[in-house]
Amino acid sequence: MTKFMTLKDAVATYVKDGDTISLEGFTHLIPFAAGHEIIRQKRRNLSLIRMTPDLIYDQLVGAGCVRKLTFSWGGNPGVGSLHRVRDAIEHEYPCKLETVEHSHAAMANAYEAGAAGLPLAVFRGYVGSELPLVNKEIATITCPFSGEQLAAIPSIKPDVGIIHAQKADRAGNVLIEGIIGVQKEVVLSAKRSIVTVEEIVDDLDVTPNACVLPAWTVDAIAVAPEGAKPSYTLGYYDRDNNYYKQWDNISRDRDSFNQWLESHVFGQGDV
Amino acid sequence: MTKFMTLKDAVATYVKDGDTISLEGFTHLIPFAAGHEIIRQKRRNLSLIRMTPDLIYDQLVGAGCVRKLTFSWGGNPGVGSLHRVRDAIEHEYPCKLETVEHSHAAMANAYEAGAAGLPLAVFRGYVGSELPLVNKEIATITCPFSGEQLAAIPSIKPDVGIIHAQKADRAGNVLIEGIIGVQKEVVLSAKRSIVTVEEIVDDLDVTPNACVLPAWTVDAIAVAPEGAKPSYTLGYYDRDNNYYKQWDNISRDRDSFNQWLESHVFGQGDV
Amino acid sequence: MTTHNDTAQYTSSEMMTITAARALSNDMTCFVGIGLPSEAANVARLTHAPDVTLIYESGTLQTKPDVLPLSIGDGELCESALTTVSVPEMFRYWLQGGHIDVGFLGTAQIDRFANLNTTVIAANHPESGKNGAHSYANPKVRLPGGGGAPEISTNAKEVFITVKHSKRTFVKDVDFITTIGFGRDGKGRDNLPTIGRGPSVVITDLCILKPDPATKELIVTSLHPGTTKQDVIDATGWEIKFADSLETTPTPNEKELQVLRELKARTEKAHSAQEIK
Amino acid sequence: MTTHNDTAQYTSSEMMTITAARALSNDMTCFVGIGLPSEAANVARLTHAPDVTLIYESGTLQTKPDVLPLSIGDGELCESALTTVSVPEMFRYWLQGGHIDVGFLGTAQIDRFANLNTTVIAANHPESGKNGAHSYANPKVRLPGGGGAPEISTNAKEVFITVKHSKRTFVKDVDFITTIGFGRDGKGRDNLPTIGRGPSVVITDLCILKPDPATKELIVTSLHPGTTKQDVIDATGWEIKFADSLETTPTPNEKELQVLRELKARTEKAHSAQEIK
Repeated sequence: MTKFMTLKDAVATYVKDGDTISLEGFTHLIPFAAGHEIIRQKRRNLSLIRMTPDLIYDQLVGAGCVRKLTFSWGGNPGVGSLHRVRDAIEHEYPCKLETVEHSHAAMANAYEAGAAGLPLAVFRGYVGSELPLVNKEIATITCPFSGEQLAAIPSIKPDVGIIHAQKADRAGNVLIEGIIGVQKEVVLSAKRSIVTVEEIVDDLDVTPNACVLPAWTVDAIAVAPEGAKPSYTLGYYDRDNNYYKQWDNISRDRDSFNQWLESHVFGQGDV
Repeated sequence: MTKFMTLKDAVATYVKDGDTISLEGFTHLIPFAAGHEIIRQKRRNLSLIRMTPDLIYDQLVGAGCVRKLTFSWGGNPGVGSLHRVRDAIEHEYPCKLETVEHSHAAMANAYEAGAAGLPLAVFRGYVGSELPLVNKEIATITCPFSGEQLAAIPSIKPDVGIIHAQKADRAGNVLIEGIIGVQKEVVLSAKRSIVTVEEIVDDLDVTPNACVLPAWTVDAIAVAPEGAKPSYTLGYYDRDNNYYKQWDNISRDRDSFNQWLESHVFGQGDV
Repeated sequence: MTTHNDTAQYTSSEMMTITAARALSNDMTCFVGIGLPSEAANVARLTHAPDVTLIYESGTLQTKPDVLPLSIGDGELCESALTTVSVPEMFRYWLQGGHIDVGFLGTAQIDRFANLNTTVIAANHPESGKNGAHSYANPKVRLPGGGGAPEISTNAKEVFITVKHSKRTFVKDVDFITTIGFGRDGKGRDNLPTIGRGPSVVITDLCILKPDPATKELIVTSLHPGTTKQDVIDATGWEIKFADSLETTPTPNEKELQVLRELKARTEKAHSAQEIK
Repeated sequence: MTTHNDTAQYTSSEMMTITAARALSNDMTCFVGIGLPSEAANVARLTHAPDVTLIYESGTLQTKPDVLPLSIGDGELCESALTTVSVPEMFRYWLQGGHIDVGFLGTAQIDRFANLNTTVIAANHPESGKNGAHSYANPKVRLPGGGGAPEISTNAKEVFITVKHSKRTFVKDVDFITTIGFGRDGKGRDNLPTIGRGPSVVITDLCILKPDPATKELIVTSLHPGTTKQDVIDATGWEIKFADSLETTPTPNEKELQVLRELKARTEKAHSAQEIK
C-alpha cells in the first residue's frame, strides 16, 4: 500500500546502493528533487536507466553515484553535451561509467514490455544501424507468420522507478498529465516506486481516460513542490530553458560543478 | 484525408464484398447504425473480426452477410447465446460460418500489434489452454533472453475498421471517451476506416491526453445520432439492457428474426 | 427455492454469493468476471471489504458500481471507476503485468483439476472423445468462448471460481480446456515460474472446494449448512473426496443478505427501465 | 554572416531553413527532429503549409508551437497539440504503425549514402578504422546518441535531412552508422519491403542533394544562389557529383523571411525569460 512520506524517508527506505533505477520524465516532469535527495544520501554504484539522461543524470553521474548508464539520447536538449557524463565516459571522473546504448524506440518498447510483464520487447528496429554491433543486448527474432526479422531486446524492469507527477489524492492515487512519456510504464514495471507530486488534493477531478496510477501501484508518495525544476510541471510552472543553457557553463568544469553541488544540493535541506 | 459523408455513402464507398472488417466497441460505442447499413447494402462474404461479437454480429450473420467470424467471446452479455451465430455454426443457416477462436488477451494483443505495424503479437497466453489445438494461428516463440515460451499470433489488420465515437470537430478529429476498448487500434490498423459520431462540434474541448483520432487517420466520418443503440454512448445515452434481454426472443426463431430484419433494418431509410 | 433456518432465511444462491464474497479481503485487487463473480465481488465491496479493488476487463480500474453490470462494459463501471484504460492496456499492463491478486471466474464446466470449459459441450457427440481437438468442430452446444479467462487464470496470482453445483457442470474431465486449472493431470502449472498459482478455492451453492496440495484434485473442505456429503456426491461427476477436517461454512449475516438483496433489486430495476423499440 | 542580394537580404542559414521548409507540403504528416528540422517544419506551417501535421517524439500529435521548443518536450508542444500520447504509443502506433509520411532529421555526420552518425566521432582515434564497431569504445567525441532517428529513418515513408555543409560533417563514410540512409554500400534498403524508402532529400546551407536513383549516392541537384560548385566540393568529404540538370534554388521570399525571423525572435525571448537561481 502507498505510504505518504518525506522525500528523505522515501529515498532512505526504497533506494539502495547498487540498485537499478529509472528516474523518468520525457523532458516534462523530470524528478530533480528526488535525484538531488539521492545525491545527498550518497547512494553509490547505481545502474541508471533513462531514455534522455538530461541534467538530472549529469548531476548524479558527476556526484559519483553511478557506475552504469543505459540511455538512448544523452545530451542537454538544444544546448549541447552532458559534460559530467562525458567526463565520466572519457576520463573516468569521478569514477568509471559503463554505458549501454539504445535508440528511443528500443527503450520505449522495453519499458512497455516491462510494464506488460514480458521478458522481451519485439519491434521493427535497428534496421541498418550499427548499434547492434556495440550493444550485445540487441537480438533478432523471426516472425513465424511473415518471416520478417524483428529486433528483440530485454524488457526494462528496474528495482526502483521514480517519477514526478502533478498531484495525488488523499488515498494516494496519482494524476500524470501532459507529456506522460514512459511514466506509467516505469511505475508499473519497477519492483519499488517513488512518486513526487506538486500537491495532495481532495479530488483528482479527472476525465474518464486520464492517466491515473492507482494508489496500490505506488510504494511512496512524497510532496515536492517544484520538484521537477528546472524541468516543468504542466499546469504548475514552465520549463526553465535558461537554466538548461546556463548548465553548460556550470557543468563544463569540475570545480564549478562541485561548487554547484555543495551549494545547491548538499547545502539544501531535505524537501 | 477525412471526408464527411452520409453513412450510406461511407459504407457504399469503403465496404466491399469479401472484405475483412472489424466493427469494434467493447460493450460501449458499438457501431449498430453502421452494421445495419451494411445489412441494407447486402454485403456478402465478409470476414468479421470482433472480440465480443454481441448483437451486431448476430444481426450481420443472421442477415447472411458473413462467411467467417474471428472472436474471443461470442454471446449476448448477461443474457445468453447469440442464436443467429449458433444457427449458422450449427446448421449453416443462412449460410456456412467459419470461425477462428481466440482469447480476449490474444485479440487485444493482436489489435495492438496491428496498430503498431507489426506482423505478430507476442504475449504470455494460452498456457494450458486447448485453444491452440483448434486454432492454427497460435504459435509459440522462445524469448532469446529468458528462454520462456510465449504465445505468438498474427496481428489484426482489417481491410475496414468501423467504430462509433462521441463526436468529431469540423476538421474531422474524433474524440472517443469512456470505455475505449480497441477503438483506436482498429482505426490505426485498418486499411480504410469509417467513424460514426453522435455529433459534429466546433471544438472537442479535451484534456491533454484524451483519446483523439486525428482527422488524417480516418477515411470517412458519418453523423449517426444514437448510432450505437442498444449499446451506449457515454455522455449521450445509456445502454438499453432491456433490449439485449428481449433480443434473446427475437433472435431465437428464424421467422421472428427475419421479421425484425425487415421492419427494423430494411424498413428503415439510411441514416 | 431452498431456504435454511439459522440466524436468517436465505437461499442457496445467496449462500454461494456471500461465501464467495467473503473470500475477498479488503487489500486485494480482483479481476472480476461477469455474472456470479461480479455479484460476489460487489457484495464484498459493500460489506467487509470497502476498499477491495475491482477491475473489469473492459478497462475499468478500481470501479464501484452502484448496480451490477449486465455486460462487462456497462456505463456504470466506467462512471464509477478511478480511471478507464484501453483493453490492450488492461490485458498487457494490468493483468499480464502482474498487478492482479485474484482472478474471479465463473464457468460452464469444471473438472476435478479445476480446468474450465466455456468453449463447447461435446461429450455426448458421436465424434467426440474427451479431447477438445476432436469434439470442437461439431459441438453439441457452442458456448460463448474463453473471453478473458484463459489469461486471467494464468496471469493473476491466484484464482477464485464460483459456480452452481451440478453433475452437468462438475465433470471428471472437461470436454475442452478453455482455461487451465491444473491441467489434464494436475501437473499443468509445474515448472512454469512466470504464471500464477491457479485456482485456490471453488465456491458453489453446496460447498467450498480447494485443490489438494499434492495432487491438485478438488476436494470439499467445507459444507454449507443444511448440505450433506451425499448432496455433493450426487451433484459431482467424479468420486469427490472430502477433507479430513471438513468444516461447516458460516451462514450469511443479516447485513450481507440485506446488501445482496438491495443490490439485486437496484440492478433489476435499472435493467428493466427501458422497453425495446 | 553571408548575405545575398536578390529580392531580399538573407543569410545562408535562412536560405537553408526556408528551402527545407519548402520541402514539406500541406498534406504531410511529419515526425520532427529538434533543432534545424523543427525550425524548418514550423516555418512551413506558418507559411505555405498551414495544415502540415507536426509530430514530436515526446508524444505531441499535430502540434502548433508559437515558439520553437528548446527540447523535444517543451510545454508549448503539448499545449498546442491536438492530443498527447505516451512515448511507447508514439513509437509503436504512430511511427512504427506507418502513419508518418516524412521523418525530418538533423545529424552530426552524414556520408555519401546518407547514413547518419550521432553516436561517436572517432575517425582520428588511433584505434579506429572506419568501422564504428572498432572506434565506439574509445571515442574522440561522444555525441548524444541515436534518440528517435534510427527508427524514424526506417519507419517513416521517406526522410528529409537538413544539416550545415562542411567537410567535417559531410564525410565519405560515417564513423558509425547510428541511422541508416542507404547503408555502407547503398544497398541497405534493398529487399526490405517493411521499411520506408529512406532519405529523399538533403538540404544544406549550400545546396540540395538527392540520392542517385541507381546508386543511392547523394548528388547535388540544386545550388543555392551565390554558391558555386567549388564551394560544395570544398565542403564535402567525398568526390561530390552534380546532376546534369543542375538547378538554382529559388530564393526565400519576404514573407518566409519575416515568419522565420519573427519565430526566432519570439523563441529567443521566451527562452531567456528566466534567470538561473
